[in-house]
Amino acid sequence: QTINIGHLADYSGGTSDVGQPYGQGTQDTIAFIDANGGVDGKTINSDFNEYGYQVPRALAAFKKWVGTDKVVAIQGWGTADTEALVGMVTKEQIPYFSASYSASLTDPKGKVNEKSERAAPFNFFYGPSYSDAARAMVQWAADDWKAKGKPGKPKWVHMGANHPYPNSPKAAEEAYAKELGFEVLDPITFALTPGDYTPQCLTLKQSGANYAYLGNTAGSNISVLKACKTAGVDVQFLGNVWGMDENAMKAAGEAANGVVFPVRTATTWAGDAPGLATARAISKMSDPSGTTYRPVHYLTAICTALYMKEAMEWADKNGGVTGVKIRDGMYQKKDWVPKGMEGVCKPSTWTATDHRPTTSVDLYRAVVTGPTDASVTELIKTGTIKLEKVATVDLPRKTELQGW
Amino acid sequence: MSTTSVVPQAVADVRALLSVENISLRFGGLKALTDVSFHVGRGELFSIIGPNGAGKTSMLNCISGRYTPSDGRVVFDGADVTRLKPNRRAAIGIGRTFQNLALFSHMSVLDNIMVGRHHLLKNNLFSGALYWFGGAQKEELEHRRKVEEVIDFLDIQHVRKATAGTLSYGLRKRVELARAVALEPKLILLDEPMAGMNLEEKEDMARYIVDLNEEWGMTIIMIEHDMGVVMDISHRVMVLDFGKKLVEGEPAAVLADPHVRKAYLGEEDPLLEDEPTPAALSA
Amino acid sequence: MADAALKLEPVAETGAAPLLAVDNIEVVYNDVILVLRGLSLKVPKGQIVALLGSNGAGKSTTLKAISGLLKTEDGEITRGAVTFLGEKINGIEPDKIVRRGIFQVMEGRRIIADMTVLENLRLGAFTRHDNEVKSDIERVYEFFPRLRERTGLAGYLSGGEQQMLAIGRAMMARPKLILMDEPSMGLSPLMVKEVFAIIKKLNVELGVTILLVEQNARLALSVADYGYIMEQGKIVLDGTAQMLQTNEDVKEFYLGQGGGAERKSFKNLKSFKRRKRWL
Amino acid sequence: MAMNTMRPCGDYRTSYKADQTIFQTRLTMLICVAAVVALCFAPFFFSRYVLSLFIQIGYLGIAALGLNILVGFSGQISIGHAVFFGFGGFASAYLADKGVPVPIAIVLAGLWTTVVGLIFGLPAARVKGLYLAIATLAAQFILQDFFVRAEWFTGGTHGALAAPFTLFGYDLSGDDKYFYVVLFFVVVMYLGATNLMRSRDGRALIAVRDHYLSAEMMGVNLAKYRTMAFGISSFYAGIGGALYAHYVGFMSVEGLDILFSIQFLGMIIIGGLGSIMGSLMGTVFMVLLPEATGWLASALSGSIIDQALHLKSGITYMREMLIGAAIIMFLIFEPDGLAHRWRQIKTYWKLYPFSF
Amino acid sequence: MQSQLLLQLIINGLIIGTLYGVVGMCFVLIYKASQVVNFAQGEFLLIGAWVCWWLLTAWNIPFFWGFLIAVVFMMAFGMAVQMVILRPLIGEPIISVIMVTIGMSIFFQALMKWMFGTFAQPFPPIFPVDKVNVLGLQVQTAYLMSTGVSLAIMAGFAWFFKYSKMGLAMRATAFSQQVAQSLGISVRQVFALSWGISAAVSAVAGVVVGMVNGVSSALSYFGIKVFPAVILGGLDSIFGAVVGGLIVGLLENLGQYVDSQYLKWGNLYEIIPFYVLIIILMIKPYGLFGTRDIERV
Ligand SMILES: Nc1ncnc2c1ncn2[C@@H]1O[C@H](COP(=O)(O)OP(=O)(O)OP(=O)(O)O)[C@@H](O)[C@H]1O
Ligand SMILES: Nc1ncnc2c1ncn2[C@@H]1O[C@H](COP(=O)(O)OP(=O)(O)OP(=O)(O)O)[C@@H](O)[C@H]1O
Ligand SMILES: CC(C)C[C@H](N)C(=O)O
Ligand SMILES: [Mg+2]
Ligand SMILES: [Mg+2]
Repeated sequence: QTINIGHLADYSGGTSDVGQPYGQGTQDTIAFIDANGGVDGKTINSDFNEYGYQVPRALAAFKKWVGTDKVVAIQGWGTADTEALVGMVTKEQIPYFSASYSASLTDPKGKVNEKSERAAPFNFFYGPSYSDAARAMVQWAADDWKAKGKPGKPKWVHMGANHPYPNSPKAAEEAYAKELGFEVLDPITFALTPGDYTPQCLTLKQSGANYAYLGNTAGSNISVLKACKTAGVDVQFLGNVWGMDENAMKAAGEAANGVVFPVRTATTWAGDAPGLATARAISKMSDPSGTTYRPVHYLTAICTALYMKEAMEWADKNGGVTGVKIRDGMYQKKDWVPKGMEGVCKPSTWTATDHRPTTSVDLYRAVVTGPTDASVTELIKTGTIKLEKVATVDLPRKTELQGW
Repeated sequence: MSTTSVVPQAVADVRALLSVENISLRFGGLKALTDVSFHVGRGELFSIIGPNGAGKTSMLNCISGRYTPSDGRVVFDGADVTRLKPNRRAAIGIGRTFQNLALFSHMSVLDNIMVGRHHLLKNNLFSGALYWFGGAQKEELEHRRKVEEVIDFLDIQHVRKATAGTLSYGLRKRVELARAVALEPKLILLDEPMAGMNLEEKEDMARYIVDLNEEWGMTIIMIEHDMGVVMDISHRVMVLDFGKKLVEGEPAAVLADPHVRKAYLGEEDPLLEDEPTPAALSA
Repeated sequence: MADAALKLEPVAETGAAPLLAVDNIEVVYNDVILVLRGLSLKVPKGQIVALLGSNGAGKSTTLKAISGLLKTEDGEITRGAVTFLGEKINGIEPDKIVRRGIFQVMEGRRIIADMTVLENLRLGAFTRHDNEVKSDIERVYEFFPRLRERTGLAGYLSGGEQQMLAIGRAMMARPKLILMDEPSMGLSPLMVKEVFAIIKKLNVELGVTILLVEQNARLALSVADYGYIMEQGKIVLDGTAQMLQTNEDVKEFYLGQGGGAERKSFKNLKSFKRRKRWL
Repeated sequence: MAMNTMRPCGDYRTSYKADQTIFQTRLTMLICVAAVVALCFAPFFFSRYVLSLFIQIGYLGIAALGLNILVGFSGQISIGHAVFFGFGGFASAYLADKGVPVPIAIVLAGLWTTVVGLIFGLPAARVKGLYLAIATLAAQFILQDFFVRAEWFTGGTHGALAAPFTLFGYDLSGDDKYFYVVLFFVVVMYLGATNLMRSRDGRALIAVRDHYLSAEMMGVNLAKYRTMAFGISSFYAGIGGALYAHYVGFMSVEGLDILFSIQFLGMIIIGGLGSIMGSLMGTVFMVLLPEATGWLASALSGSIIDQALHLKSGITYMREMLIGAAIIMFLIFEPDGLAHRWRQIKTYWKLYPFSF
Repeated sequence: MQSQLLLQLIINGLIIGTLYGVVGMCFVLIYKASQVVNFAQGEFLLIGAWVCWWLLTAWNIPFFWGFLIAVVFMMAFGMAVQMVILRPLIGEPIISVIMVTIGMSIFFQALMKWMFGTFAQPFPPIFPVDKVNVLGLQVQTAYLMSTGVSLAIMAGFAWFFKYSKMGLAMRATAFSQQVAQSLGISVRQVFALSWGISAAVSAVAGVVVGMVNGVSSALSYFGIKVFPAVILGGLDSIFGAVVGGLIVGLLENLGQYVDSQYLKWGNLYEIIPFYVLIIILMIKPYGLFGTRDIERV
């Protein structure tokens, strides 16, 4: 007996730099599940679809899955396609686990507060929402400012392209910064592609900002970090979950040193959590030698896939593996970590009224201490690049803050 | 430069269909036309001749609106059209053909000619798209009938549906003429209609032009290098040289003018223009 | 009437093989439109050969088939051979054909509109590597003094000036064989005479062989040594220039002297369609 | 000369009306009508996946036709078609949100887009060729920026919900039903374009493309028709976009990028510039190409070839490369587009066996 | 402080502008020879950058030699692309050729991802100092180097088109392939040469951008970024491409200034070149230095 699911990934399109490790994580995990007894004996049959980050292709894939393959769940990817499919997913009652952490996907009923736009009852993700992660960084920045004993009001600035993904947390982050006594400066825009961002850095320098949030993906963030380093900007940069990782640190080199950003899992590949053993076993599915270093996105993908698997197990025991049952399966446990992933996946809770898995955010600092022209695996081994945990920020789980 | 009017201006200016008054045209430093005036009466077949680069085509361009003269006026049918846009001039009755073919080469011959009727048709975007319902079909068919008359007249029935770009040169010239005639113009400007044709075809073309003039009642201005044709069919001839008007008058008189013979014909007997002298060949 | 019967005189057999021989070629446009149906002709070295025919007969197509430019118009030689200096040249790239010494002056002049006259002339000499280009340019200017004065872009030249430039450009290439497509088109009577004089001069003084396509049959035959008349993709009549000039049919349909010696007036022609006798 | 008319023997026209038909022969007409009728039964035979591909081909095909009217018929290249598609989607979503019934909203959205298209078409009165093409690139960037800013209209970066398609209270939003909606629009829009091209304004457009100077002197107002082409093209794009919005139920600025615009160009170039049916053929090609390569890739992955060559994730890259290569190969062998080959085949059969 | 900022922005604009100018010239070169707008130009940058990166990191070749090999390789690559892919299309509609370049862009984008992965990779440090002070602005050494190289390339191009017979032949080919062939110009050679040079020069730009930002497939976006520059200057003018590049570079920087100080739009820097582009085209429909089409009947 098999369980059909769909898997949407971007290996060749605009977000392939992070899409590749994330997608690999999902593929490996599914393969691992199947190799280890499946879901109570049922194998998961995943239809892999590389869609190049193009909405029409995602749409076609979705139609194939509901029409032909009769999938019961989907592992999705980007914001554009996830948003475009919310309506259809709801209609077809297919749980959709994506890598878009937009807070607008966390409101299953719709309109919990006036800022929440629409209901997304079948959308799930693992990790803090973009908004909550940004709020956590605001919180950390406020504490940091106090701890350093600097005088006056700290200045906060949002940087990023004027696009759905970078903008997603903007309102939340700026509102929270104001609340915590920051002076919020005019946002600084830079495109999603690498380029020369010296003018932005000069503006940033002149504005006297103390904390700058980088909302873009890694490629363009690297350009900004480098340009700002050259221009001699003295700002604490804060990155988005997709804006910084081990590969980006390597590419940005010392310019990335000091950037603080959220990590969705409780550890990195270099850690020593018990659950990493399982993760390494999963990694062997595509890397038999077991030597490759896996970036944070890979671990996140493992967690996401395993939550889905356990929800399927519940569904199987409670009336059959259907979309609705899998969704209900997601609601069964509180502060839940998939089996074997202790210390890797952060305890998460989904309820019928709140799809924020967690509001506790781990912040790490990128530490780069030398030239980065070796491979990531080596750089980590030699300690040239390191991820240092700086804080865990526990945000209050308020309904006012849900959905935006 | 003295402008010898060989015949007294028989046609009074008021009755003239077209009056070109003191036109000058400059391209940067080059004076393509200098102070040229002439009148063309209704029903006249008027020819412009002159050496290459004399400004003949430029003159037609001023009349049809492609160029705006730097000085002077063009009065057509009682109205000053000097600054009128070319497409408006088509609508008030000036049609033309071109020296270097200017057909719509990817369209069928039929469609090419139908474009000529553009200003006579009323159907638009909406009625056109609705075709069967907005009266467009009826109108198109009516005009198709008119176009067929032109096609019959010019004897191009057999290539109606052919793509204009694949036709041979001579046929294309004829299609161009058809397109201009379809406009139902009062004045038709022909820029070297016989160029590139053999004798037989020239004869046909001359026939069409004469018929247009005599039977269809169109006023015609023609540029042509074939003196035989010019001599035989035009009522009056004007000679341009270096952008200036040299002479104007009845064909025989113009060709007898010594200036013309020298500058244009090379001092040969105009009637024997296509008989090369041994002297010219062995020069 | 059989074709052979129309041969007025055998091709001037000068003993040597002709410079150019077109042998029974068939040309098709766009894979479907058959234009030349087994056309053959010969151009002996040092001669001017005229190719006459009505519009659409395929004269330009013949020239393009020789120069290889057919390809750029979706045309193709599907049968037969074109031989130049004893070697088959159909199928080779047009630029290589130019290098072998065949230069075509295309119908409609085709000068490069966005270059100056001088640049156009220099390009005519593109295939040459000697250092007489400058003096050749001077010679072109001597032939066509008008061109010297035109310093702007060639696209702004008048029709006749462009024709001069096109011929001048061919002179610059110093080819063995010039294929000339309607050189008199659009020229004033004076200029036509000059151009034909120049064609003759090119032939006599520089020894250039010329294949001349021309509507002005009288003029063409007056400079040519030999002539071909084609209709609908086939040669229907050929002979020496003198013989063609005296042929009754040619006289009537190409020279305009049918019947009497008096030229008919264009004004009083009857508009009935005549049939050519050889069709 | 008779071959130029290329009509089969025995096919006589006795009136101009008969000669002016859309279809050159009765057979082609029958084939087309039969195809539409057959399509009407498609929902009974095909899976939803196939239907969704049809639907995609439908709304993209409408927009592609619009672009073809601009590029193929009026000779002006646009590299910003996607934003007009997007504008139609947003406009329709907005109107439907304000209570306008969806079918009407779609048409109104088309008209709004027309206005926007006309505005961005204004430079066309002066600017030509590739210069104009790049000026449309400006439309691409400026409108994309507008979508993000105009929150009242587009929902800003959050995007806008688009109401499902209902007709007289009857819900037509499932693939099997929406299919008919799209089919209806496709038929109407394609017939409209065909009619346009055989009447006054359409001819004027083509004339402007082929030789604008002589067109002007034949009485065609250049500025008007150049700009109008942008209007018509945007109308089609707008309708296509609106159909998309109500199909998906959501409209977001993401995805309306230059790549999407380029894809539209691909559709019409591959289909055949200046060919109405070509627009549809090209759309079919561009929609099915990634799907086809996808089938190939999934057939290949895990196979012996995969294992032997250690392709793994390489397969996904090979698939993309295949898409690129297919486009290249296609154009090398068929540079005039699908419609051209289709015409050649038709000509061949009509003249058969006298092909010359 | 503000005037200081303005000055620095202007300097930066000029430096980046020369880089745009060089990439712009690559466009113009291909356009001049074949009227083709090359949408795969960005991929040429990318391939050049990857090749150089690979030589430097995998083979530890000194930068100078690695750079040189990469440029020569790209020259050969450009010619090969022309021969294999574009040659069969000689004489076919230009728009189809443009579409083929789009196909090439898709193809090479994927190929590069396959060969070199999807992550951005840094160049090993090349210059002893990584920044230099120019009138108060800290400038990356790589950018300074590119400015120098760019100026040299620009001079070379100017000479080529003005004086060499090949330059003339390219212009003839652009005007009409048929006419060019009738003059004995080998259209194939002209194309091969123009693609070769264009690819080689692109590689220079690719390496520079790669040195600054790291090499990643997103680098190919540079190809589209220079469109406004090329059009501003006039599609067929080498000089225009340079001027257009400088203008766009300046506009971006000044746009950022105006935006941050007064307008507060956020992304003026990104779209201002396009607004200016439309305005300039309305005044000068062939850009600043483009040749007008000859409109005669
Ligand atoms: N648009 C233009 N720009 C610059 N010069 C021009 C333009 N149009 C014409 N000329 C010049 O004006 C002069 C007259 O040209 P025109 O075409 O009127 O001559 P023409 O009398 O028709 O000659 P032909 O008999 O050879 O056709 C020529 O020297 C030509 O170079
Ligand atoms: N590119 C083409 N595609 C299709 N048919 C063509 C093409 N070029 C020419 N033809 C056809 O080939 C035939 C011969 O044309 P060609 O140009 O060789 O005639 P020609 O003898 O030079 O006539 P003219 O005296 O008018 O120049 C004509 O019927 C024409 O329609
Ligand atoms: C890098 C991306 C996966 C980030 C985000 N999920 C998006 O698509 O927009
Ligand atoms: Mg003229
Ligand atoms: Mg000809």
